[in-house]
Amino acid sequence: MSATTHHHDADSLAHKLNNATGVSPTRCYQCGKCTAGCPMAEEMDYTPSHILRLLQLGLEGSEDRVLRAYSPWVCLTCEVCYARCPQEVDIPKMMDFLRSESARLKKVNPRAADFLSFHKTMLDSIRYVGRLYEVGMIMGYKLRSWHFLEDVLMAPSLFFKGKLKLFPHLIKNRKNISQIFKKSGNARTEAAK
Amino acid sequence: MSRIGVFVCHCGENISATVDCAGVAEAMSRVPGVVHSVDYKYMCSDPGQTMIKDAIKEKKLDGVVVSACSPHMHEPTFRRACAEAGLNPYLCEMANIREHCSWVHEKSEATTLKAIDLVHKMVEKVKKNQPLYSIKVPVTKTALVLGGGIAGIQAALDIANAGHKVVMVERSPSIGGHMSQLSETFPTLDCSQCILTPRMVEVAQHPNITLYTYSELESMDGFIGNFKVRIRKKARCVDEKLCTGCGLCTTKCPTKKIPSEFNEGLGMRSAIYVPFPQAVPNKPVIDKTQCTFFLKGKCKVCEKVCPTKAIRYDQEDEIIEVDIGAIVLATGFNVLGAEHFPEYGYGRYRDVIQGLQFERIASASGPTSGAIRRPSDGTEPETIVFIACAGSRDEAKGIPYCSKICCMYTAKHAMLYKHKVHHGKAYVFYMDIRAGGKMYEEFVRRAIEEDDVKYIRGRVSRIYEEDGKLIVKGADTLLGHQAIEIRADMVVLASAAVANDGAEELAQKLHVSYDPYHFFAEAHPKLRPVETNTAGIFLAGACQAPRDIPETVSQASGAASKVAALFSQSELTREPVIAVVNRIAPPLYSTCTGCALCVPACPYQAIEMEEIKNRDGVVVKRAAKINPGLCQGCGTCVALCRVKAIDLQGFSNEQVFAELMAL
Amino acid sequence: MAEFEPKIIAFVCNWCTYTGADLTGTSRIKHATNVRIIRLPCTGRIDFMLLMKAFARGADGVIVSGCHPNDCHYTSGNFHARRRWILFRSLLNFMGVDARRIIFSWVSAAEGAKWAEVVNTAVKEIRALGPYDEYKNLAPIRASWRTEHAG
Amino acid sequence: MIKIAYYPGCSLLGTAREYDESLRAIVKKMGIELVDVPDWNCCGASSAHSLDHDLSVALPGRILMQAESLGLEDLVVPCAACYSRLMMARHELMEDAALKARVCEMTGMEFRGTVRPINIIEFLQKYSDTFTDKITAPFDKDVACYYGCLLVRPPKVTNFDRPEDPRSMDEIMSLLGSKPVEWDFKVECCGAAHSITRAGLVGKLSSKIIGNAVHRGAQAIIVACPLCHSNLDMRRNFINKAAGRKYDIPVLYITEAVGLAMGIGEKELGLHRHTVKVRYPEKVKVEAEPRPKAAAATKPTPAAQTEQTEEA
Amino acid sequence: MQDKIIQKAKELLSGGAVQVVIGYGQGTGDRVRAIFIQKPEDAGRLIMDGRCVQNLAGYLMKHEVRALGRAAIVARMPVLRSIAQLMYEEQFKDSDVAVIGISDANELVDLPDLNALKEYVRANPLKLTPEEQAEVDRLDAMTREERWAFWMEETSKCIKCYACRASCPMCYCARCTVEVNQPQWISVPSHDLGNLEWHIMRAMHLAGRCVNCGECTRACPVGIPLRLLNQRIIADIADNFGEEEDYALAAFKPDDKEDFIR
Repeated sequence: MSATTHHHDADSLAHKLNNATGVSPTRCYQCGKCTAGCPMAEEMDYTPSHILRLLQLGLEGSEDRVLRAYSPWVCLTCEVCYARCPQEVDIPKMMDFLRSESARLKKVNPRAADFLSFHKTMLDSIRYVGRLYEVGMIMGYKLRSWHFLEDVLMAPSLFFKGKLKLFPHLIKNRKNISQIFKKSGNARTEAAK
Repeated sequence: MSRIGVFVCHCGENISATVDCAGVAEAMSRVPGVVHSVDYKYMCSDPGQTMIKDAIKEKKLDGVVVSACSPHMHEPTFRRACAEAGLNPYLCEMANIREHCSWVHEKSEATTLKAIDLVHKMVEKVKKNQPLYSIKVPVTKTALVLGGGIAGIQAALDIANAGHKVVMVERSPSIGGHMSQLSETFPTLDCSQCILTPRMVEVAQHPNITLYTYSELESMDGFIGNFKVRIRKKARCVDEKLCTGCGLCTTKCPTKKIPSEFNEGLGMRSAIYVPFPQAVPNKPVIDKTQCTFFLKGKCKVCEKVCPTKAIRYDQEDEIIEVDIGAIVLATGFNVLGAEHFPEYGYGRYRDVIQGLQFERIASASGPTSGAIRRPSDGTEPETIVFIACAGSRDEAKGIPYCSKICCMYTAKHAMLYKHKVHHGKAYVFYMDIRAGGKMYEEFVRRAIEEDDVKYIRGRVSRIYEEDGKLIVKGADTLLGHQAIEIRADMVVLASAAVANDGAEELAQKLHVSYDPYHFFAEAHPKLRPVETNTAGIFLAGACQAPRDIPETVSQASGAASKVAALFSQSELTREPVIAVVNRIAPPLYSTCTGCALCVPACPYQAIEMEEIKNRDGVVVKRAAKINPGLCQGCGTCVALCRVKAIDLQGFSNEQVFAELMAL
Repeated sequence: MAEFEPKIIAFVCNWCTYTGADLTGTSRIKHATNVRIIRLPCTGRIDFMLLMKAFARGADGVIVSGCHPNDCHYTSGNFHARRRWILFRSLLNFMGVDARRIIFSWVSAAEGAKWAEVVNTAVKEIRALGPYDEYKNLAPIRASWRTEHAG
Repeated sequence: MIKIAYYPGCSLLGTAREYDESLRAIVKKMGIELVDVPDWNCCGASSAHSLDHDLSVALPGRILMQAESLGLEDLVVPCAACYSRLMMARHELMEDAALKARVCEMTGMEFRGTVRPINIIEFLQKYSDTFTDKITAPFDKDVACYYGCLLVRPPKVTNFDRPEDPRSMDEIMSLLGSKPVEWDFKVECCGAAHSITRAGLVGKLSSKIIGNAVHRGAQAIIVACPLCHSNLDMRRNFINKAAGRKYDIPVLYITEAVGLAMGIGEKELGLHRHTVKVRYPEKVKVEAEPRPKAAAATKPTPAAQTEQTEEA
Repeated sequence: MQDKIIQKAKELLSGGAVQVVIGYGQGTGDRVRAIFIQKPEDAGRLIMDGRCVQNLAGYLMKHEVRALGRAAIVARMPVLRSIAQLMYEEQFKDSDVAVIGISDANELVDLPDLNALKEYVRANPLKLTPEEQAEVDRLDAMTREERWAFWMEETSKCIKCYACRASCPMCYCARCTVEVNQPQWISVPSHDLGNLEWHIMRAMHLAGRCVNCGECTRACPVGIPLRLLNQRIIADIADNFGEEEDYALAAFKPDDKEDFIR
């Protein structure tokens, strides 16, 4: 992979993507098969092949468009694009990178704010509980995103079916988990420097 | 003591500007064994060459070193001059003091000293040179053409018309190949069978061509001009001499529902069958895997109805041995199988077909007599989608290359559809349109402009069925990378052209190299496109790489002209730069130990083990022997041989050692 | 004191590197004069004994060069050669012979500039390593004819 | 008694309780003991990989390392999302030595790679002998086997079945006496990742899946993933809204189907916890033409309409 | 073990399957030497114990031994390997030799024919023992200059007696290159250059063929650890080319390592 990137602009987003994940946008020859099969294509502002094209060009402003795009957040990581890509470009991995990169640079698309809060809430739940605490998480998310009425209607029925627990399952070695979070966070800040 | 002449060339000022040529000549005159050393402005000129010739005669030279330009430039010139003066040409060597010295260094003492070294080492080499004689190999003037498609047909006819014998071997029961399956051909839209059938007949009737259909190559031995091949003629179960091709047996055969290979599974054939009405030879063959008699031991309807009593259930495969001088490989290609397109449902949805199937549907001789009908219910498709690059340019499917022919035949398919279904809608999903070729681009434009075929730039991700329609999920990358859906009645995949089944095995039989996709490899991609790395074996058509008909035919004629050139002489002459295993006096006979480790190392399979017998005919040892017809002179075996029993003529151990020791 | 001028002997194949070096010439790319080329048909022909003998002849460095993989005129001579070199290089190194003094390269017929670079780099590197006295001192080496008779 | 390591994952403790219950019920009858991974944590799906790559490997990495302490090779992971994350983490840890070093540092544990996650289908395939002989009440329904995204993709990582047209679940259902229908949305995405954030979108995607299954005559949809189940079952109101019609086809975990076939009670299998009541619609005669089996169709079968011999 | 060998030898000789059995017998003093049993009643002289390490395969190549008729040979692993390699080098046919195989675990191995032998050798690929590897590694860990000094000291002892060659079953060439004088590849005198060249050549000519029996080292009258050179190459072959080829230098992979090539 590194051989293909010898002559690339080291500052470009494409290059950073390649460095961090091994995914090389130059591999894409713009056939559009990813876009054709993407279940979320209609929802996206830039479809997967479009994002790859913007990364390939790396023109002024185009990288910013990618970082501020809504698409990475609406991506389902269903992996259809990658499974069918003739050039084997790992688009889901690229989307992961774009999400974390735009969160890091505080360029998250305003429409995607609720996705970010969802992920943050969920990770918080894992960080402090060790496991996903569905009630806490849903409530937390709904509070963060001001969507709290949406699902509340469903909660009582789930509760009666025994599917919602009012108290979280705590794991024993929560210190270990928080250590993982801390170290990973440190590594990320390091890498960002 | 040697009598060597050294001739230092100034090359105008090309050498003399930085090298003291007179100084070099003077220095050389002091080397033991050098009896003549001169410098001159243009050694390659007529007077220069005359100078060398005269010196050879006057000074009775037994070795010549011309120190001038690269041997790649003028070695043949000077060797010819030596030969004209009566000196064995292989006693002439060149010292490269231009490209490797004067042109790459400034004028300095060091440059002249380097030139002296370069000339001196060649002087020392020449002292060890031996006279060599070009190798003469007899030529059997019969060509073997493997494959009876358009490539094989063209090559066979060209060779036969040049007056040489041809043996043609075709795997299936009839010649004709894929071209006989085609409906019409781009860019002229002339009927494929109309132009091909006369050629097929010509092959069958040509006095110089012997045709073996339903036959395969069993084995090949030997080398250029002297191949021995064994052909397996599979049992047809029909006596071809008695059979008149009346076709009664095929009509009466009770087993009729076998998918026809010729119609790509879209029509049926019987167990005893002729692949298609224009088949050559027009003699049936029994498919033993389907015939009731072979499966259950009874039936024999064909035998009963045959008016000439030509049916032979007990016929066995026959092995035919032929001496051959040259081989043309024309075994063609295949299309990528259904298992590669699960996302398109090919093999699952009956109305998703591939290009060759569409050819049969569009062909007047096809299962629908040329009417465009869906295979599932026989209705006329109102909307048809063509998918180019189905498998091609798809590294994930293992085919990163472009299949080359699909752009054109897809345009043709869309056009044929529109000509037959005027109100229908035709869409083509493509990535790039590759229409390089005479009248090709114009043809594609016609499809778009005159026939209103909608070209969509993007690939299809998936096809599924909904309410009897095929939902084609594609993308239009020109429309802001939009995903689009087309509800189609039929989908045609331009599936990738791939190497034929068994290509690898055949290549190994013939010692021909092949590329990672199992297409046969040419000797040089630009300058020797119809030759293989095995001398005497040539390539024609799509067995080398995907090709269209015009290219195939030109390449076939090219291969044929190579064969004709080879056959134009009764002996062929080769450079004697080949490896030789020494033979010496008893009791050793050869220093070869017979370890045979050189055998697998030879890139040309030129080494075999030979039994050495004494005068009484008793085998005293086994030693390697290099076939001078096959050896190309790379010297890999020489470096590998522990006992130095193999040496390379022209670059012998003694020669190279002497060169090295002179430095 | 004049700079040490290493003696470097190059064993090259006829079809790629020799022709590449021809191109260096036709392109007039100037480079150091230290290298003497011995032409062989193919890298497959390059006996390890020749490399060994080059040092015995007083070479300070050796260049071995041929066609890039898959470009061999004889299809696979360079592949065989490469295997031989892997083992030979390791053996020499194991015996304490200075394997840095053997420089292996692939130079195609189109790489005239690369050949000049290979030569210049080799000269620079071998010059830095100094004369290979260790090997030369193993046995007396007869001076070449040229050093005795032509300066 | 066969012992197998078990990673239930968070969903199986909550919204997918019946998946856990039915699995535990059937293994008891199959004579297999599930050993829970000690002190297991959440795998981080689907948020960790969205924001922090190292974390997305470290969380499942910890699970694998914890599981290694059990000394068992197979680790059954019923949740497809967890399975995907574990496979992905394992794949990356095996391929990338630097990442492995970082992750080991983060977790303070060692990764040896001795544990191999298997999904529920692989588990049932491997141990099919232990339930086929106990089938007392064949599950004789026409079923649509829904694989979703994460069991088969990305093929390089999961290396499971045929990614575009998987058959393994269909084969298991056939063993139970069901007739798997040929349908078109086996591996289409239901939109699980957005179940909470964009429930409307999920309804749209899932309605197509349910619609096709019903159209092809299925009486039940069989799933092997808690996310697929919650979308197709719990989110049925969104689906019906998107489709503009009411679907009442039940969605069953494959473990529930196995349990039913083995004669285990509905309550024990947790069927009462479903949002859509488990009642099977009547068998429908599908108007769609019979299609040839994909596996056998390397050469398309010729159509009757075009049948003819050479002479015709 | 010894009894089983004697029993097997008796069977082979009395049944006429072979005319001679090559094995170990009592030599002078406490030493064992190769013996050639031609009568069943002499089979009792065969010995098998820890002293029996000599690679007997070389005898199979001797005209004198071949003249005795079909031979059976007592063969430990190195002998089996030698036979397999010699067979690949077309020096034997199945009809020439029978083996009384002994595994590394000191068990009799039933190898009815040379094909079985080949399979057996293939199933037990040549690998250095950890101790052997450690010794190679020890030298590798030295600086180049130290290694040079080490080998200079060792090879300076060489008297060019060629006992290493004579004892090696793979050194059967009719005329060794050291005796070729047109051109003179190897300097004749046993000075430092001639010694070094001889040992480089010997090691290279055994590359991919050496069975690591250690006969060369045992034979060397001045105690040069010759087999280390062969072991370095054995390890290199295993590391770089894998084990599937019969002769590594007559084969190649397009992606063989080339990090040292510019």
